[in-house]
Amino acid sequence: MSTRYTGARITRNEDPALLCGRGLFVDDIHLPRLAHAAVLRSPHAHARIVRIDPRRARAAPAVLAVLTHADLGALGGPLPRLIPHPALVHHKTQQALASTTVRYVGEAVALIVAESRYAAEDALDLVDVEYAPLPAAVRLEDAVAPSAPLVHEDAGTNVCARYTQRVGDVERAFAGAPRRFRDRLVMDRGTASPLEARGIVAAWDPRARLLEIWDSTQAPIPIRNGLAAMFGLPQTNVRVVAPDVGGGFGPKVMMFYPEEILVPLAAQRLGRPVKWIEDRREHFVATNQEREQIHDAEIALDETGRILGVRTVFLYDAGAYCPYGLIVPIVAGTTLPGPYRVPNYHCEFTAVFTNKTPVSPYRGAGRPHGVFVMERLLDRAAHDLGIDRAEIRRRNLIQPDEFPYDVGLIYQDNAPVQYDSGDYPRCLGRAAEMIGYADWRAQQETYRAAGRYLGLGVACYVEGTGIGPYEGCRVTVEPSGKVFAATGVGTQGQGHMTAFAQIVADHLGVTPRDVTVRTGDTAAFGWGTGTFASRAAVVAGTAVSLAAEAVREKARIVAATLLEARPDEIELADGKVFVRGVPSRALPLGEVAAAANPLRFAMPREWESPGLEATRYFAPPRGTFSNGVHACIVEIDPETGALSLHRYVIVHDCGRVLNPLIVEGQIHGGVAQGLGGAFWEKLVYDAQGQPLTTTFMDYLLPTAADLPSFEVGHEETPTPLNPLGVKGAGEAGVIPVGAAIAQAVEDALRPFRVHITEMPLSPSRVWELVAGARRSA
Amino acid sequence: MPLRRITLRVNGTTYTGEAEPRKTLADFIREDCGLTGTHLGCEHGVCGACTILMDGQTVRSCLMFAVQAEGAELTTVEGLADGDRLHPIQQAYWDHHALQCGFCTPGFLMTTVEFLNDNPQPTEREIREGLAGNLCRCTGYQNIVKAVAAAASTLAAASGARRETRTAAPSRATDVMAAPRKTDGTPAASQRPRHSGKTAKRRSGPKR
Amino acid sequence: MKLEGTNTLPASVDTVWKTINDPDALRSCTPGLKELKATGPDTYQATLQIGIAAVKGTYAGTLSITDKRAPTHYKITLEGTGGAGFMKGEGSVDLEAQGNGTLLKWTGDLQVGGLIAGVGQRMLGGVGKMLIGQFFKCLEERLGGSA
Amino acid sequence: MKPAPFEYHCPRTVDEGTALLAEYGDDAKVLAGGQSLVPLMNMRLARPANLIDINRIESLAYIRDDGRTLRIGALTRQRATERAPQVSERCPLLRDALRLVGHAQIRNRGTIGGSIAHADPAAELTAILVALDGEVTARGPKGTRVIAARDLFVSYLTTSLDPRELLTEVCFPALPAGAGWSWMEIARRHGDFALAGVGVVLAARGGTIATARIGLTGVGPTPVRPAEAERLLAGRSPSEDLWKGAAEAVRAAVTPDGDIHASAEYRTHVAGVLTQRALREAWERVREAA
Repeated sequence: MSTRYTGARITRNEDPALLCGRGLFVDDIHLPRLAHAAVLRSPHAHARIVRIDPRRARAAPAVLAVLTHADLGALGGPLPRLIPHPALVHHKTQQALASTTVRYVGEAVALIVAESRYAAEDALDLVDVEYAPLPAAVRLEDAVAPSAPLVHEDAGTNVCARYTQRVGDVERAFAGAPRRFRDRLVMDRGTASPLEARGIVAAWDPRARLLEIWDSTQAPIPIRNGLAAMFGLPQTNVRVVAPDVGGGFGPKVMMFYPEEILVPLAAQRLGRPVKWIEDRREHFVATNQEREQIHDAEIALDETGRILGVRTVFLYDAGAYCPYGLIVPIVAGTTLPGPYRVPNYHCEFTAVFTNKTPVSPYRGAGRPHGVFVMERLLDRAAHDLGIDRAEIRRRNLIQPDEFPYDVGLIYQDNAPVQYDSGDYPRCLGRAAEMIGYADWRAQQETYRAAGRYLGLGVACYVEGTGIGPYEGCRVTVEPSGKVFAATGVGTQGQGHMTAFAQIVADHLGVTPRDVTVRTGDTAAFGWGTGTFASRAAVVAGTAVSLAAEAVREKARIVAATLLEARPDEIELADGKVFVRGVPSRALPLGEVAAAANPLRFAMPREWESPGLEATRYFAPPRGTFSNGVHACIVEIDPETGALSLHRYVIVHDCGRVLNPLIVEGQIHGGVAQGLGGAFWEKLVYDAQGQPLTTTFMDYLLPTAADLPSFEVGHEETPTPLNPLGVKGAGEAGVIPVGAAIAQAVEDALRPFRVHITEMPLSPSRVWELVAGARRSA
Repeated sequence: MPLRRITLRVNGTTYTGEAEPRKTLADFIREDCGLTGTHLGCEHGVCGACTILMDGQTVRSCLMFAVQAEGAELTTVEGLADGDRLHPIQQAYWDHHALQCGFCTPGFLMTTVEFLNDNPQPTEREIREGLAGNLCRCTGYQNIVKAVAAAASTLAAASGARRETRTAAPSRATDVMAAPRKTDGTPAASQRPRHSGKTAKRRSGPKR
Repeated sequence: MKLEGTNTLPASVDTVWKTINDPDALRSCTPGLKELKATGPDTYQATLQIGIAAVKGTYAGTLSITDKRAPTHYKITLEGTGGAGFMKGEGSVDLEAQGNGTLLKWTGDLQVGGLIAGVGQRMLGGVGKMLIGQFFKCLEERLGGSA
Repeated sequence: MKPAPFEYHCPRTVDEGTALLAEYGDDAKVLAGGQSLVPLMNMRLARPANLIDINRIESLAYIRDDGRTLRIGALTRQRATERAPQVSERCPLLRDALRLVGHAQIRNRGTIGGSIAHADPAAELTAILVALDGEVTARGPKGTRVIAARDLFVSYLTTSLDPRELLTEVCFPALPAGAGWSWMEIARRHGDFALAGVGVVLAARGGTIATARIGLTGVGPTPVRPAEAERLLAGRSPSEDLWKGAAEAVRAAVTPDGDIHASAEYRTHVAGVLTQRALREAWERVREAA
């Protein structure tokens, strides 16, 4: 294949429609007789439902239906469990509507359908629910105490899982270690908050027995499969479309959120299409959250700073239910060793139920936690051993000649954590060079002399990406010469319509603008799992390449017949199919496609199937590992704790880059979310489990004025695990940000000897730390 | 609640509809005018996704009631392009990959229109502060900032060229808007057959 | 949210004790109290309209006085539920003679839930303090009058 | 997140407006810019039975400069005010603070009267009105009355305006000739409510401070005017120690609440820090003017 387009900076196919307001987001779907739904949610973190009386609401004007648990029948049971794990003793999932107990503020209690969203919200006040409040398990550490209120009575404990992974002999390593450092590291709650919250439109056609769903989800196919089973319909009679999706970042891959069952059910019962759009306040309580972990971590080194062993014992807040299993803590634990040689490692976590919104992966999915812990430990060691921060990292990096490198752990996909390729020292070197590490101390001193407190931070990470099980793609050349590619992964802004088109274009000798990519419509392609774990480009991208390749071979065979040549003499370029060296013997690609689908006469046997079309699947043996280094310079005003970000440098290696424009965009966005989680974004719950941050006035997404320009350097070490050599890049940006910022703030405040062990920070908190340090000094 | 008759102009086209007084302007534009390019990201005036121009000035359409816009002249994202010809600001956003999921984009575009009217040659700092009233969760803002800077130079060149060929120089508010104004009477909405909902009566009117 | 304070009241411990047990005093001094119906000894059904400016909510609930140790101590509990959410206030009051006046020490734990807690955090603490302050100021005035 | 139903009223004149307020009073809410009220209504925290939209009372949108005072009609938009040459000339403090009120989209709608009547404890304008000894004019059933800033702000979101009164005009005294000014605040993000903010005006006589005016926001239920700090500055010649002393006096004068964004201790401390920096900047401006 030519590489004319793959790897090139190409602007996106999807943009013109989005720029002109012609995107199609779920809330833009308007169908005749559309009814609107609102969800009544628990105001209590933990309560028994004594009584629900929907009569007043049902009688209200413009109200079409009110569903409570009593109306759900077979659909009233616990929602499906995703990704079971042997260590997961209590795999609790919620009901579509709570029956006897609510376990977090925001848990769905009733669904109201009315002529307008306004009328539906009017009726929320009219559902009479009597709650008997119960004590709530709120703080993670309190929830594990034996005396803690039980989130799930029948479990008899708030511990839903304990899981340990070990490498080498940690006890021996620590026993013999000359130097050991221990820290308690805390990461608080955060949420993805895509600008488009969740939303669903469902329509039921009783004649065709067709259930059509438009769902702002990252995984339409599993939703389709699940709904077909629940509603007793053939999968072909359920169509789930993830149209334009306004950001996902993880929480939109959940099978199932209650509304994904309630809205189709209401549509079927009413015989009218029903729309439910999650408003922002709902999003802050009803969409999964993440990031809450408390690590008790220790590192053992020799005098030269060589790592002898690392151990972490941590608490993971699962929230009130754990539909998504143990993915987040497992990813945290397996990401922690990062690019360093850690001969002995002990990772043990306790997953804990609390009366808070359930937790499932958010961009990074535990990786930021693991990296924060490892990098904080190294910073502490470097400081106390008097070794330079970058130097202690250099001394422990896995070397380029050590690949494949087996870390000795089992990853979220149940395959061994085996780093496939990379050049870690090179990335660290380049980041140090870009940020000007060599003469930083001198610069810092001149600032200090002027009474300004600037600090530099540098942090490394390795990211497992591109896991299976599989994705597929069907590529079709139409008689018009236009090419269509359909795949099962959904798209939430990652540019699949362009990156995949670039791959197809190179195989078929057309331009990316000639290639239309369809994603997220089960009617267009029905096999696949979804967009998560930085896997679309790796897994679906490879399937796209294989399918396009097959179509090219088919085109050669067909054209060979038409042009009276041997297939191996046929080439594809500029939308034409021609005999090598004889450009005059050429046919437009579209004509070959038309000829490949004859109306009369015999079809040559070697054509095998009609048309220029092929479907291929790719199932990687295991994930491929990207890596990178972030370096930043911050300034802190010790009097107000105000932080300003002066520079932010990213060097990253995601193997072969399909489109630098898109990859850089992914990195920028990830870093911005990381910075949000480091200094602005924090979900706060009070002692009773009441969420105090349910608006954008209190949950603070960083704005353009708060962020710096990012400087990105690409390193490309192709992976041997797929023919494109690509690794995932979607989550990379967010992963080491907390670690880099913590180190930079610490560096800026070195004169005060401030030690950062928590994320996120805030001006108020930074000032407290400085004031505290001043007092104890 | 009794319905109220509301008549307003969007992108040069007159729309008449009936709505409760409590219906927000954003919902009226989306549901009654069928212009779904204006998005709702928070409905409490922080995210800026619903930003439109009202009589040439940006407003959060989620913080106004449709009845308040009676007789107003509105511009939404659908009114920026000239048929298939993108507005220079839209083109700059495309060229610089200033959007990913595209949900916040319409709000950013409308904010950029007013911002560049007020400040045709902004510094990066000014751009960042000018965009601080709009939230984006995908791009980290960097490419949006680039796009706004690029659009500034394109527009400066364009308006310079226009002034020479103009007898009367129009007000700044219309200046940027003038470039992409449609010449035919078809409103952007009619290019959206997908939208089959009840829409307000539409009367094609003369351009501003 | 935990709150506490002290007030010096110009009346004897016994007078103060009488006043803070007098339904009329409670009725007129509890901010936003629209209705107070006795449902038993020291237990009342209450309707409150609490809020500031445009942010008003009507709460239906109960007010009860427990573990009385006349004339120096009791606990007062106020619970209410309304459209804007629910609230539960628990306070203890201790009286202490101070010259010919009385030192009133109070501690309160105010729990607010639902909508108002989710979006009102910026002012909730302050407003809570303000309302309780109004309650005791009112008592003070009543006693000032009667002292 | 959709508002509850309400009766909509759209008066064209102040008389119509006051008549409606007289009729609906307690069950009515005045809608000016709506940038604070409508979010509360969308969340259904505010459910007024009647909404009186004064946006079409054109006679309430004006800025008049009588030399000593800027008389600003209640409906004048914040954006128009911040851009008005008279405001830059007479009261640059007001201009500088307005630029930190929300964002352009907010200020395009937000009004001067609305911000004052809403009395948010973290608002910029309220602190400035108090610092400058400004006043407001209100029209109600009992006629027109003028309320001094010091008598206007009662508590969180609460003013001494009667529910039947319509705020019609806000008066900001012009800064003395040659005076230096400064507005400083710290917020979590650009455009957010201030965690603490301070406005300072220094009038000079020769090398010394004739009078000092200080107004603080975000550090209590109402804007704070730290009399002790002002007294301490008056008649003294400027120095870092003087600024420090004033900062301490300010810290003693404020009683902020803590919230999830900043503790009370932090707000108290920062109120002092900002005061010190604002005084420094204000005095530099005095020197530049001289």
